[in-house]
Amino acid sequence: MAKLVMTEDETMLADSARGFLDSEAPVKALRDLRDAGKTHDAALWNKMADMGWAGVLVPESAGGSDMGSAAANVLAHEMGKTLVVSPFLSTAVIAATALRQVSDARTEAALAKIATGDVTYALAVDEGTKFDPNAVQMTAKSDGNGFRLSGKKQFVVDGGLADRLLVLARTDNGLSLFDIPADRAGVTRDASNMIDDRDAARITFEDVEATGDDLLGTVDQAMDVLRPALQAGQAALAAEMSGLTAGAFGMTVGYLKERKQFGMEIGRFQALQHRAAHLWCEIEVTASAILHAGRMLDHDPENAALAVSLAKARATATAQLAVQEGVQMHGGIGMTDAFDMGFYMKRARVGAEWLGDYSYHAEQVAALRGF
Amino acid sequence: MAKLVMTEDETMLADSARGFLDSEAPVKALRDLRDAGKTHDAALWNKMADMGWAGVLVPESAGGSDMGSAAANVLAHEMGKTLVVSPFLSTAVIAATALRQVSDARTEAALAKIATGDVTYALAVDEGTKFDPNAVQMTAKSDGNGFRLSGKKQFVVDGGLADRLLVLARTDNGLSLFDIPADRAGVTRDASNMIDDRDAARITFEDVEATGDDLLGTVDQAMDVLRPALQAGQAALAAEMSGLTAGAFGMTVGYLKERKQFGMEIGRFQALQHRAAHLWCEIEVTASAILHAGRMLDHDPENAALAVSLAKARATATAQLAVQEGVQMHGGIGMTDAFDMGFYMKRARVGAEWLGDYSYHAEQVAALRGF
Amino acid sequence: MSGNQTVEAFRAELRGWLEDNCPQEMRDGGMSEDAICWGGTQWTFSSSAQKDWLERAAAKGYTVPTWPVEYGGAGLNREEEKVFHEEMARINARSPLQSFGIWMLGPALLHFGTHEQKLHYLPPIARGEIRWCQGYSEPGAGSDLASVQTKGADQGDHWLVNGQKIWTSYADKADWIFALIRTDTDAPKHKGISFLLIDMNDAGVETRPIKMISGISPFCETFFSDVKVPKHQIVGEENRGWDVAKYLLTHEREMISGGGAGLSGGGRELGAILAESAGEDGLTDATLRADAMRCEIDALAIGLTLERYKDQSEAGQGAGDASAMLKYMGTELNKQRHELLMNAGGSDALEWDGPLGNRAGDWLRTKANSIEGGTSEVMLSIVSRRVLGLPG
Amino acid sequence: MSGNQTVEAFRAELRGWLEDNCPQEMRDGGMSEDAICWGGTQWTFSSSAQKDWLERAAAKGYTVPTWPVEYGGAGLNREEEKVFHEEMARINARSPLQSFGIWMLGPALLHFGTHEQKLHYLPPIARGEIRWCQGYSEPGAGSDLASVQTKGADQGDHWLVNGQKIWTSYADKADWIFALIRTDTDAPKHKGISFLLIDMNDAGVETRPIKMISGISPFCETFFSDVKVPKHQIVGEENRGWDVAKYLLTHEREMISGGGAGLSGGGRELGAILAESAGEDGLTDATLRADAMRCEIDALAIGLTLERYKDQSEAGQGAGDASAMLKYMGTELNKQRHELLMNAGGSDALEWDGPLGNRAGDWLRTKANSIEGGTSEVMLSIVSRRVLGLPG
Repeated sequence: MAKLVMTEDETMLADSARGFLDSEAPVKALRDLRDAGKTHDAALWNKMADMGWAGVLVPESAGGSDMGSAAANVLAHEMGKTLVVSPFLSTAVIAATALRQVSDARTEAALAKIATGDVTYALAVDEGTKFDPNAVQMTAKSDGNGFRLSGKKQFVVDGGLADRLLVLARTDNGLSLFDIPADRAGVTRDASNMIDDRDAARITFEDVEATGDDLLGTVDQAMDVLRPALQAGQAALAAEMSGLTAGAFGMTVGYLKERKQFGMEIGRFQALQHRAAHLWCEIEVTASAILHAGRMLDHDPENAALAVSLAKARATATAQLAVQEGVQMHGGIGMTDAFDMGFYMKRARVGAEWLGDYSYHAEQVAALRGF
Repeated sequence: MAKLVMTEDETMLADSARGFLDSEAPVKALRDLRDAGKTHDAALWNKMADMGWAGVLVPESAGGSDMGSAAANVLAHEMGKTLVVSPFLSTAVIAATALRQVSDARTEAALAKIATGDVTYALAVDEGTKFDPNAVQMTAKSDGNGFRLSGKKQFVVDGGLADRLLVLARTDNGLSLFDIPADRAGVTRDASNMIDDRDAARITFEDVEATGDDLLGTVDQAMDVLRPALQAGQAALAAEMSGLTAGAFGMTVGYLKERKQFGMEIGRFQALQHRAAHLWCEIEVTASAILHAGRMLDHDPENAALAVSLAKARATATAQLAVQEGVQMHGGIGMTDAFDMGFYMKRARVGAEWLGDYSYHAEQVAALRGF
Repeated sequence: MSGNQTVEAFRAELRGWLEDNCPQEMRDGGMSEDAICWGGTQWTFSSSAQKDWLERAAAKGYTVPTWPVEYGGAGLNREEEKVFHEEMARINARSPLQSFGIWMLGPALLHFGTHEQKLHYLPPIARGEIRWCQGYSEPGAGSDLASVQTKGADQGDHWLVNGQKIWTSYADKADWIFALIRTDTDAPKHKGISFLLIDMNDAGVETRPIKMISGISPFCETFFSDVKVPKHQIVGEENRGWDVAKYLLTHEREMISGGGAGLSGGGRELGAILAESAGEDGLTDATLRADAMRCEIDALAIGLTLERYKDQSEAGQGAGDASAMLKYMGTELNKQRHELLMNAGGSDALEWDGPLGNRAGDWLRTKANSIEGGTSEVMLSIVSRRVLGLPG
Repeated sequence: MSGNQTVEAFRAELRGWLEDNCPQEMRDGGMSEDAICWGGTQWTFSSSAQKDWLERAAAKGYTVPTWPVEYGGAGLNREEEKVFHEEMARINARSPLQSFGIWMLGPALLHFGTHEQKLHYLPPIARGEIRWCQGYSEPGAGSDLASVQTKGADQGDHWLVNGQKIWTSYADKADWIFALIRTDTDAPKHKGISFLLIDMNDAGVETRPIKMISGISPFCETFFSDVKVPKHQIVGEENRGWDVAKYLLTHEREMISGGGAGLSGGGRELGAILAESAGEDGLTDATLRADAMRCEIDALAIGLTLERYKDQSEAGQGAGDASAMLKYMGTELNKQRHELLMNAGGSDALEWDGPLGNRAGDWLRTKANSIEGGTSEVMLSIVSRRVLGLPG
């Protein structure tokens, strides 16, 4: 197994990403987007694609850089630090991983378009309030050589901006995954007014036609394609959350050193010191789980389930603690919209739910550990 | 409903109990008993009986003082402070409450003997590792006019010293409660070497004869008699645990004020201050739940289930926190047998399990609150 | 008639009155921001039912049931007050009026005010005519509330007030403000503050709303530039305003802690809300279930503690610094409860005005609970020093 | 041959050796107090298998697999060491020998000792012939480890040592002690301490066991009265013993934290132990299940963190003060895990030597984890100051 230490390449990637994002996508970019009533910045995404990020998991044969999950996680972590808004997870991580599970001319072409930033994707799985692929009720009824899709999806992250949708639906003997354009007849998208100001939608499918070509992978065997895509997405989301945790924690420690109360820096108060130190310890431990998940996905993907759930569970718990402590330690100012901490808290909350909450991944861990 | 405030009578009872126990049963009494290899001090129990404590729940007609559950809780709380060893809960609270549910000459006589300290009781319910009366498998098979009891009980607190046993067993159509002498043929008692140095036993019943007279209450309807007894016992145990919590907390705060490290009292360290303050807050909140349980048992016993489970759950959680913080804040000395803190920790652990652990009572609360 | 009979007679009478007077639309148990009637000159009733309900309740003194009748209340004693809340809850009645005047200024005036002040200020509060806000905090002061910089210069018959307040709740919608003003700049920090009542319509008073992370602006910055405040508009003695502030802080802490107490309406809903999120077999998610049970246990026990302290205080046993405890425990619990509700709500809770209404906004709002009215850290330090007697 | 091939060749060879040499009775994964072989002159083997296993392992250097061959080790590199632990775990082999000599003194000597000292002291440790104990703490010193009062008076060729140590683990069963002794009483606290090696058989050394709350006496008080310690029995320089102590403290913290890491044998058992306590439907108790899942997640992640720091340190990226973090997280987790195991065990866990063996004793033992080797509070303060750079 590769070592649990950042490689030189990874460190360079992180540094260059940070440099780019600090100038192109600081938290203020999210604020400006929100104030403009928008949820997507196409120009930013094009620049990211130009830097090769959209193709981070696309094979070189399709024009990608194929750097692997650990590298994707490095990018996600850096994006998390300044709450970057982009379809990176949905498109470059989840959709690209799903598509590369199937080798044919169509997926090769789709991957090429992902790498160039010419197509965006969203994953439509959830139907209830909680992530649970096995509970999907949406139907894809056989109809001649094709299918007819009917049902409702919610919490489709990037579902408003995406050009194409990966849709999980129930076929005769199992689940199947479809890759269809978002503007196909019968598809209705209602933008969700998300607390983290990012793009998401509730989507209704009314008797939507899908051909055999729209099927990604084998009928009734969606999980062959979806499982690796979900795992890559969950790990990258964990990395993004660890980035936002780092961002919130950095602000908090800075504030502890600078803010004075009762005549001294509040960072001199031992109770706050110990809480900040505890939080740092949690952050360090979570960092290991995320690094490990990337290594497992790249080197032993068949056995990565435990590592991925570990990473997502830890990242979720640590992010909640970081933003809660962040707001409390900042006091009133942390509660104002003019200050950035609230953005971190809201993003952490959405990240906690997406692709499985703490409880979901804890149950995965329990099952894999035999209790 | 009576007020949630200690009455003058209750305050006086507490004061007089404290005065007696400080001289007759400080923690050292437990230590001496343990060092002597004993689990019971009959002389102490006789003195308590002389003070009327054994009859605190015995009707006046049977020679008791009939002071009610809140008063019993006051006594239990004071006993908890110095980890008093006595059959108070098993005999004066649980058995007395069970016996007074049935009005006849036999129970009247038994109650009179409890009040004078001439008989001790133990309650034999548990068969597995967790408290669960409904899971009882021990059988009491009809045999002519009587029954034959077969099965095993464990964690019978005071089961080694008790003169008589209240035994829960399964009859043809439900559960029944038997009141039999502990030395009846077929009863084998194996002392449990308890971590809190108190009396407890594993008891085997091999074809033990019981007559109709040995039945307490109606056949198949044990819960009519047992439920009030359990509730009184659970509330008094919660009170005892709140007493031990107070004892451990008092030691800890005293130590914080006196112990110096790095040139100052450790009680000046804000991190410890906040933890001690948090613990005090928890203790105060738990005190309300215990007072409330006593009031409900005395004034509205039919509806006391929620109050009792609330008290036992809170008392359990608070006691664990108090002893854990107590040991940690005392440092190495708190880990030595020569110091008393370990006795508190061990008693808290046993109290946590007896008559239903946190989880058991939390589930009762959830059921009563509709989720 | 025994005390118990009197109380039961009151219950019967009240039940009849509620039946006749509480409009059906006001019987939905509404607790959300929208459902609240705040009153004041800028107030617009959301329905005629809301207006009727306020007027009928105010006529009986039921907007401030425990205040003396001469000041607009119903003069209920403690037992009757309990019955009042029980009967209101029984029919799920909304509170006819809520306001800082009722919660904060009223108690302060009842304790420190002159008879004239009470007669002048209290009835308009009880009738919902005048809305008050609170001016304590100042920019940068944070937990150090007594570091008041806003100055009142003595001009004989009035003070000339200059300075700035922050976190003034709904100052933009209020008619009057009660504020801590430094009237002696030479005295020690706590000794030169006065508790003044200021008309928001006076020249020189300006407000600017602060947008919060929940997207709304319940707080404002409030600026005073050469505002003239007549000398009779002081509560308590000159330079002794900190006494009034402390009294109100204690009161406020108890009030804020009550929000998490579980015996109030909001608390009683927890089980029901969770049941909604649960499947047919109940709440089977182990993590959520464990958290919910702990929250429910703690909420009930904190509720009982509020009850116990009220009983103690009635029995003449002061609760003392216990209000710091209640504030700490109540607000921390309330935050946990709302985390739990967000968790239970899943993705439905992640939208503004989504299927679960304002659940996210309510959640974010609770984060201020452990900051406003004294932070949790300040509360713990108070307990540590004053209750436990730890050095420092 | 590539590195990987070398490693796999080593694995095959080791597997064969273990098959031939590890007695069946030593393949029960025994981790309890009874199962440990501590060695030393007072040692009595519990079985001939235990003796055989120690002797065979020592002959191959497998009691201290990473130590150089000339000092009694097997000279394994990091990769091989991992393979070694994997193969040992595969057959559930007990550790052939554990000792403070291996954990503590060995690393100190390897880092600070002279070649002669290494040759003299290390091989008897590796063979389990000499058992060591540690003499750091003194009565009343608590977390302030550098407040060493035990004095070593310079007598030319030796120091004359007088004073008292506490918390000396198994001093009554040890042959030698490594101790911090104040050899310069005028220097600042950290600058006058030397790290001395003392023969417990010397005249003037006495020990008295301390009974702990778990009923056993793993610690002693150790008294020194006019004990002569030759000058060559010092590790590192005179008055620079604090450097050695700090090095070992860091090492000790990592070691103690490892106990809670979940990737070690004890951790791997958690799921199995819980499964035992569970019914047919698995662990359905919501509270216990939620706690168990959190514990398992944290244990695995802390284990990965140990791994990560080892990898970092191999890659030349120092872990620095991270050992304080590992110590804090590992020991706090271990305490929680044992609370959980007590909870899962129910009343069976409440008896000394009951159906669950020494579960209660093990539980009580863990309470010392967050005290010994630097309390959790000291660890947090280290992180706060050295890692986060907070003032104070």
